[in-house]
Amino acid sequence: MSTTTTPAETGKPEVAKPTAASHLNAYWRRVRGGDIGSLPAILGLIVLCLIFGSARETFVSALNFANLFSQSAQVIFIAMGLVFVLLLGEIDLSAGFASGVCGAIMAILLADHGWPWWGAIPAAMLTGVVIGFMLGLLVAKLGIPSFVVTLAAFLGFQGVLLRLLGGGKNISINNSFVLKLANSNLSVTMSWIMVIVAVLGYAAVQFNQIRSRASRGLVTDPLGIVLMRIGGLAVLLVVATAVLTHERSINPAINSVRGVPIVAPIIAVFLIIWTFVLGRTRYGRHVYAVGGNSEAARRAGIPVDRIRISVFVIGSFMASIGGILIVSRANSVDPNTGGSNILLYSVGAAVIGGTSLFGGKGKVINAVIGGAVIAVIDNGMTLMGYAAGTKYIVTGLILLVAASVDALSRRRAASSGAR
Amino acid sequence: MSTTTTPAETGKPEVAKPTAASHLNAYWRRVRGGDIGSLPAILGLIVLCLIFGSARETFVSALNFANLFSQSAQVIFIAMGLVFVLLLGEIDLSAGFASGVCGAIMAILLADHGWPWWGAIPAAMLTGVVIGFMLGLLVAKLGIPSFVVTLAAFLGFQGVLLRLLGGGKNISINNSFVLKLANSNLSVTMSWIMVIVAVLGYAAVQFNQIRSRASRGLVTDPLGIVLMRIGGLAVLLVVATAVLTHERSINPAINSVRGVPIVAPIIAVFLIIWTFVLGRTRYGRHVYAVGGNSEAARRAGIPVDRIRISVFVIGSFMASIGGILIVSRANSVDPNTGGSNILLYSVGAAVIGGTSLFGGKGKVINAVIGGAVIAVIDNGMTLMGYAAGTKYIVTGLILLVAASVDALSRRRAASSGAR
Amino acid sequence: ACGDDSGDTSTGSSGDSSSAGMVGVILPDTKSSQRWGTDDPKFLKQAFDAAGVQADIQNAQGDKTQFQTIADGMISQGVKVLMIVNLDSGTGKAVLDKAKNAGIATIDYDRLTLNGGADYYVSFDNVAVGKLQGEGLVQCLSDKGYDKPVVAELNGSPTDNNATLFKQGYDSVLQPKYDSGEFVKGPDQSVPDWDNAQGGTIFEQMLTQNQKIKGVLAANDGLGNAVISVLKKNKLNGQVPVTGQDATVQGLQNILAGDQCMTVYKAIKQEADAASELAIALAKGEKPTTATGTTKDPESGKDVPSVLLQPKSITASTVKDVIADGFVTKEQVCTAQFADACSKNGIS
Amino acid sequence: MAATPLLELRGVNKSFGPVQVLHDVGLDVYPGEVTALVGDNGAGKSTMVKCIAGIYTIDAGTVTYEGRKVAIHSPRDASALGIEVVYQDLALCDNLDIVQNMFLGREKMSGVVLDEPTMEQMAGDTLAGLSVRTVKSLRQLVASLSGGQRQTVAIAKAVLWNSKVVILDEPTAALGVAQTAQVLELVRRLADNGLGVVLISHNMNDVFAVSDRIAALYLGRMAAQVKATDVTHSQVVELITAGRSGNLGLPSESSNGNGYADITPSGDER
Amino acid sequence: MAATPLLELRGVNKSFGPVQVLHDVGLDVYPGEVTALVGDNGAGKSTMVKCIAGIYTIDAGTVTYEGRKVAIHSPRDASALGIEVVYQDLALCDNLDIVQNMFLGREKMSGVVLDEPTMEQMAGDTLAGLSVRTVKSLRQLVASLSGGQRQTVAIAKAVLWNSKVVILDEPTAALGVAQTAQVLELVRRLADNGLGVVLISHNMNDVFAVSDRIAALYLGRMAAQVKATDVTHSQVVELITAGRSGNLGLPSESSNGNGYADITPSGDER
Ligand SMILES: Nc1ncnc2c1ncn2[C@@H]1O[C@H](COP(=O)(O)OP(=O)(O)OP(=O)(O)O)[C@@H](O)[C@H]1O
Ligand SMILES: Nc1ncnc2c1ncn2[C@@H]1O[C@H](COP(=O)(O)OP(=O)(O)OP(=O)(O)O)[C@@H](O)[C@H]1O
Ligand SMILES: [Mg+2]
Ligand SMILES: [Mg+2]
Repeated sequence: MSTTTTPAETGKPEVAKPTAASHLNAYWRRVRGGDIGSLPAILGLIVLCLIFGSARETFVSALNFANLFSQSAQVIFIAMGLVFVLLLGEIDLSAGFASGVCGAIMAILLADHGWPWWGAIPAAMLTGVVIGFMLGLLVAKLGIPSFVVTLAAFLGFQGVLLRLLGGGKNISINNSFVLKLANSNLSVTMSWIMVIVAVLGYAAVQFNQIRSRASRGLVTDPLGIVLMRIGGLAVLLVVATAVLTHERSINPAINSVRGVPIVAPIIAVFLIIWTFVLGRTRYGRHVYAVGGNSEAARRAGIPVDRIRISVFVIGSFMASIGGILIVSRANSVDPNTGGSNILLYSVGAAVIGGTSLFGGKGKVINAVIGGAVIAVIDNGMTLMGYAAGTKYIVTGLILLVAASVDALSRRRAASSGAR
Repeated sequence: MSTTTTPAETGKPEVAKPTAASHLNAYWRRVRGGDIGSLPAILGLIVLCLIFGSARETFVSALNFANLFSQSAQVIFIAMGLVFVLLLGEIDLSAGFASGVCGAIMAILLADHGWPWWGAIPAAMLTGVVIGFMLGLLVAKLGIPSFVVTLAAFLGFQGVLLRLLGGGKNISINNSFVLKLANSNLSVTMSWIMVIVAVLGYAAVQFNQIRSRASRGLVTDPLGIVLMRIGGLAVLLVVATAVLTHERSINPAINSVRGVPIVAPIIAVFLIIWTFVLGRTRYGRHVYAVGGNSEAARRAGIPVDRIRISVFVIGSFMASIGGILIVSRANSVDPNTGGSNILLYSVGAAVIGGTSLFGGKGKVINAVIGGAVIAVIDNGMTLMGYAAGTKYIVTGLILLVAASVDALSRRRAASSGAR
Repeated sequence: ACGDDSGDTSTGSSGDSSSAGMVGVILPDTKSSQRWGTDDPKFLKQAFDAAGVQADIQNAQGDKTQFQTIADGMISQGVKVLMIVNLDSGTGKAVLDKAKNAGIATIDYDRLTLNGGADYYVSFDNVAVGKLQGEGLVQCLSDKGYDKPVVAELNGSPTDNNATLFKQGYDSVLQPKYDSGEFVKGPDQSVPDWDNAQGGTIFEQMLTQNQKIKGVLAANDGLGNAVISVLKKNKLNGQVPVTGQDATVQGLQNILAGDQCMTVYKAIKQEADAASELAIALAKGEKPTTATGTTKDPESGKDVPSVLLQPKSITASTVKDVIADGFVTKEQVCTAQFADACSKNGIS
Repeated sequence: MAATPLLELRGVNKSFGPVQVLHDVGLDVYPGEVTALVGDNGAGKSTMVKCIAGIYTIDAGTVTYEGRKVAIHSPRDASALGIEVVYQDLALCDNLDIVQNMFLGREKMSGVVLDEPTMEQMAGDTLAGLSVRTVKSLRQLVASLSGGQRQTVAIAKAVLWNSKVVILDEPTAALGVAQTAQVLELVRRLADNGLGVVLISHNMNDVFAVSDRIAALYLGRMAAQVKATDVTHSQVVELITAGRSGNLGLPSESSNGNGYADITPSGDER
Repeated sequence: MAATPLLELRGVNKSFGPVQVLHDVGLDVYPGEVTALVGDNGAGKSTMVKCIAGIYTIDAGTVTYEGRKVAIHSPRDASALGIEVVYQDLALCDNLDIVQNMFLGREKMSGVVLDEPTMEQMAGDTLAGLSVRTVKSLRQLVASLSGGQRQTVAIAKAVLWNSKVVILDEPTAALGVAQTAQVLELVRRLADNGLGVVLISHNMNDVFAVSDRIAALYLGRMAAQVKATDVTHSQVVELITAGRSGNLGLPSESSNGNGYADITPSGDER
């Protein structure tokens, strides 16, 4: 959207219609000038894949690629929700155990009360919403720092989870719908239909935007660039889907494993929804505004408290979906579901992707990319088969390397003056 | 230091000499006006003690009071270090495991290499300093967000600890000096000498300050107030020491347990040192400045990067002392030393005490008071004898109550206009 | 405010009503096994209640700082007997020393505190548990008739000393097989915090890396279930034997379904009863008579008077023993889905 | 112009903790007129504006708007009444661009979607009217704007709306010569369109150039509210610096000493 | 006064990513003289100041100080050379009080301990000279100060030191009538004491009141550097708004179109 201006008699900042070349040029300048978005994180991701790929062949197999989706799902979902919370400069330490509690509620309703999945899943999501609402209320209305509120909730939910599970039992689920969520794949046909829908949808949105801007005489991106973007997406999706629709069963004689994992479109749907909400709706604009300068937002008449509550609701809601998927993946729930490093990994995912802990800066896609970085490290590291101690150390080092790629490129940009 | 002004011919903000009454009055106004310091946290602490004291008699016993010191030591030390890190708006997630690593190094040097305590303890502290320096370097010079650096370090140190302990064994120590640190008491005589030194020292500092201000014709606190402060401290210390020098052994026939726990003066010494550093030295001033507005600090010629590195050094150094004490208390080190909730509790301690996560606001005493709040909750909760799940929930709720006292009193203050 | 679960026995200060002193019990965590959260508190409380002895049963949640804080609290409350399941020997010793200084009788429950000098020791042999797991896996693999099967090991938490002991046990069985070439050693990784979710990821990666895995030694039922969920995803469940431990409902069901090969049942009630019997006697100021065996503390070399119990290996055909023991109920295990399997295995 | 004020403050008090900043302050804003609010640094002008805007709650006093007593608890209430404010501390979101800042809180929508093209167009038109010539792009983050450019964005933001009262707190402080002229012209135009305008400025030339009434605040007290045509330049300066000028202004210096000595500011020289 | 400039900029260029803000700018600051730097909003004045102060690194060009070529990489370097700056965006630490801010980076010490009494005294004396009358206490946090009070603190902070060059970026923008007079007097006094002073202001009266030389920046280019006595008020305004005035200023409007069209700001009307 950065446009160039030419002198105009009206004194109004008017703009020349850029060409594809000038646009690319401007993009490059922008990249060099510091407006780099998630580029460094993607770069880091590529570096990681090269490292692991050269160390272990299996890393680049279709099976392993498919594994990545379900392995990263919980962290990605929690991180997507955390992006909203972080955008306001708040933190939610309880997201991990909140996802555990929601997962447990679903499991209990399914297993012990015989609810159908279409009752249990919404109940789990509702639990997430209620949790978020309570947290938000405490933060926004009582003014307790979110770190403290969610630290208390972190402890509390851990206890709730233990009590729900009767002191420490594991509860198995066997509802086939729920089990499929994290463990099954779309059929090959469905996979390709999804790809087509996605590409066409993206194209429609892009062209619509151009049309509406052009009709007002505003600067539009040159057609070439738009086509390149659409083409890029198409190529990416087609290659990924081609890989994923290959047979990757360990035991092809017994069963066939093909198609895009179901979690992939679920992630995509939420990514699209939240990106839309943040980028194109009034609510999203207000979230950024409150995060950037809450006093300015208040003066602009934005209901700051309500926004604050809402981000916690979104955070916990997304955590609940993460919980549903993790329970689906594990076929069971235990008192440590959502514990361990899940929380730190989720916040880390959002931050690595470029979300600021101080609010006002971040995108939902960051969480997905950051989650992918974390999942790739985890995935690759377990393939390496190091001893526990070494594994921790190498994981830490690799995380640092991935983050330095990001930091150094941003720093380079910053030295050009942008702050 | 808030002074009142009277019109003066010079146009210079001159000031009337306040009386004790006007000073108390001004203090009360300041409290109501929002400048409340750690008052709410202390209030929360008192509320907690009343709750637990009425629920369990043992809570108010001398033995339990003495227990509190060694129970809270590690969290307090890590939190004291974190105050510096938080003052800059940074975070150190690795402080917990850093303390574990330092403790392990001391234990290994003592147990496996037969070093004397006066070699092993400095070695552990040095490790802390080196760790902090590395973290600080990565944050300040590469510009990686501290959350990511210390998340990587959190993982890495966990691995280092595992490797140091040969994959998971525990190392017991039996150096009597080190064991005494967290487990023994000062003799009764020493206890009283300490009290006298503390009170006289405080009085000397107070009077010296008055003298030097008065000699320049600047406003001084009225003598009455100063005497009240000194008296207050003296009463507090004398009562506490009287309680602690009582026999509190369960089985006095077998052994006698009396005197102030050794950790108490250690905490006090560091509290005094760091309070002095933050409040009275150039370095401390610069820490606040960088935390408040790092750009303004840079423009004022403050070496921002060096300050940034230094706070991580202090943070890890204090963590190393926490580690030494925790190893002393446990008589051993294991791969989970410094893990679990230590980190969240430490950050929580600093934040509950009134340190801001956004930098620029906080005092070392906050960490001590916040650590005391956390320790009292922990201590009291274990006396209640709840089941695991319930205990987590109640702990969370009590933490929330303690924090609300704080938040509500600050909020009341804020509504009067101070922001 | 404290009318919860096990907590309500410890109201008021000690020794005001009954002649017996109070007993303090510290359990280690709620993650390494479900027994600490559910079974032990239940059985211990039953036993103490029956004897009219006050007991304060608490769980340290895997945090050794907590562990010590709880011990401090119990000592200041004036317990007469302290029974601990240590998190590690160092902390355990610190606590035992403190207790002894206060003249409190001490019992090591389930885990021996090395060089701790507890008065009594009640336990299953953890190395023996590992051995049973190893032997169970060998049996299942030979039943399947696999030739040179690749065996993956999914160990417990690297920071848990018990996990090390289990591993010692099963490696003592498996290592000779690897050495003889009968089995092929596959990937071998530890699962931080006994975290099932991480266990699932780790096994998924093991399988991706080494698709020929034919047997899995999972250290407990939770990890076993995580392994099975990955196997199910790849439709390999039932073909790859998986071990477990603790005889949880989940584990038993997996066994009945044929997805898990065996679990190790530690008759927790027996262990709890034996321990509480000791404690009750000590609390009443009597000298216990049940501790007939001894265990040699490998560090101090001292013999600790002990009650030692034997773990049992459980397969589909012996699930009924666990139910008969009252450790789990038939209703819990034989839900609609497993009804057939139950009747087939003689559970009525 | 009109006989009844659009906005009327009476007996407003405001303290920050122990510090009382406004003492029984009154102010009348008439439709179609520019009321200049003047006063020394720290006199309480900005505080007064923030009280009207609902950013601070007043401790005592009444606010009457179009004849009705109103209670303004938040900026939302103020803008619902039709009061727009340009704050001295500009209150822009540095992480948003110019267009986003200008429409903050009142985004144009088409359905549930933000109508970016419309907003961009409107923002461009409004800025064009304020002699902004050095802005490279309307999609530039306000963080990268120069002081004057930020100021212009804040002004443009406030005048975009159909409000009835516009309050501008030192709007021209950072502006260049041409831009200042444009803003003063705009201020006049707003008043001529029937709005009530309050202009805070330290520049007497600007004040006399556009204002109909002048209200002078002295150490938190309203020294005088007079017609601009009734006073001279130097009289206003005297009101600002001394609180009184001839028979205008606060009764006597002594009022500054009674009981308020500990809370009112120091120094009464000049 | 003196023939050789104290500070001399030649061919300074500065870009922010794709946006070039300064084009081959030169500037001379003479000791004992006040050089006024004027220019429209967004012309690049503050950017130039920040380049001198070492906040931004320059892309090209040389800085000569007392005849030596110097490289200023950080504000530390600048203050080591004796250059003090009052920034337009004041850069105060809101969490510190007035005294603490004024001595930031150059605290008075007695031993290792901060010498608070001395600092408090010196701060009080300096502020007294700047007509600050409404500050309640020197120990007030700057966050609670009014706009003008903050400005005064920033100015006081810069003039406390024995520097050789003082640069003030719109120091009087937020100040009242009396305070402005005091600051202008101070500026003159500094120059009379032999310092080189650079004053940025949009107020032509102020500029002509105190300055010896005037440098006019137009869209990132130095339009002219002239003696204040050689130009008229309206000539300077023309330089600011059009970049040229008669034979003064940039060669021709066309220069604005060649090759720089995509980076220089839009709008050349008026
Ligand atoms: N939050 C606050 N807490 C304490 N005092 C405050 C606060 N805000 C303002 N003040 C004090 O109130 C007085 C009036 O401030 P205000 O900002 O209203 O002045 P002003 O008239 O706008 O001055 P200026 O012309 O400099 O902008 C000042 O003395 C200031 O120090
Ligand atoms: N960090 C930055 N990134 C991009 N552009 C910038 C940045 N900083 C300043 N600019 C642009 O550079 C130009 C000059 O800004 P500068 O602040 O130097 O102007 P100025 O002459 O001080 O104006 P004013 O009188 O309004 O203070 C402006 O157009 C501004 O938008
Ligand atoms: Mg103001
Ligand atoms: Mg400027």
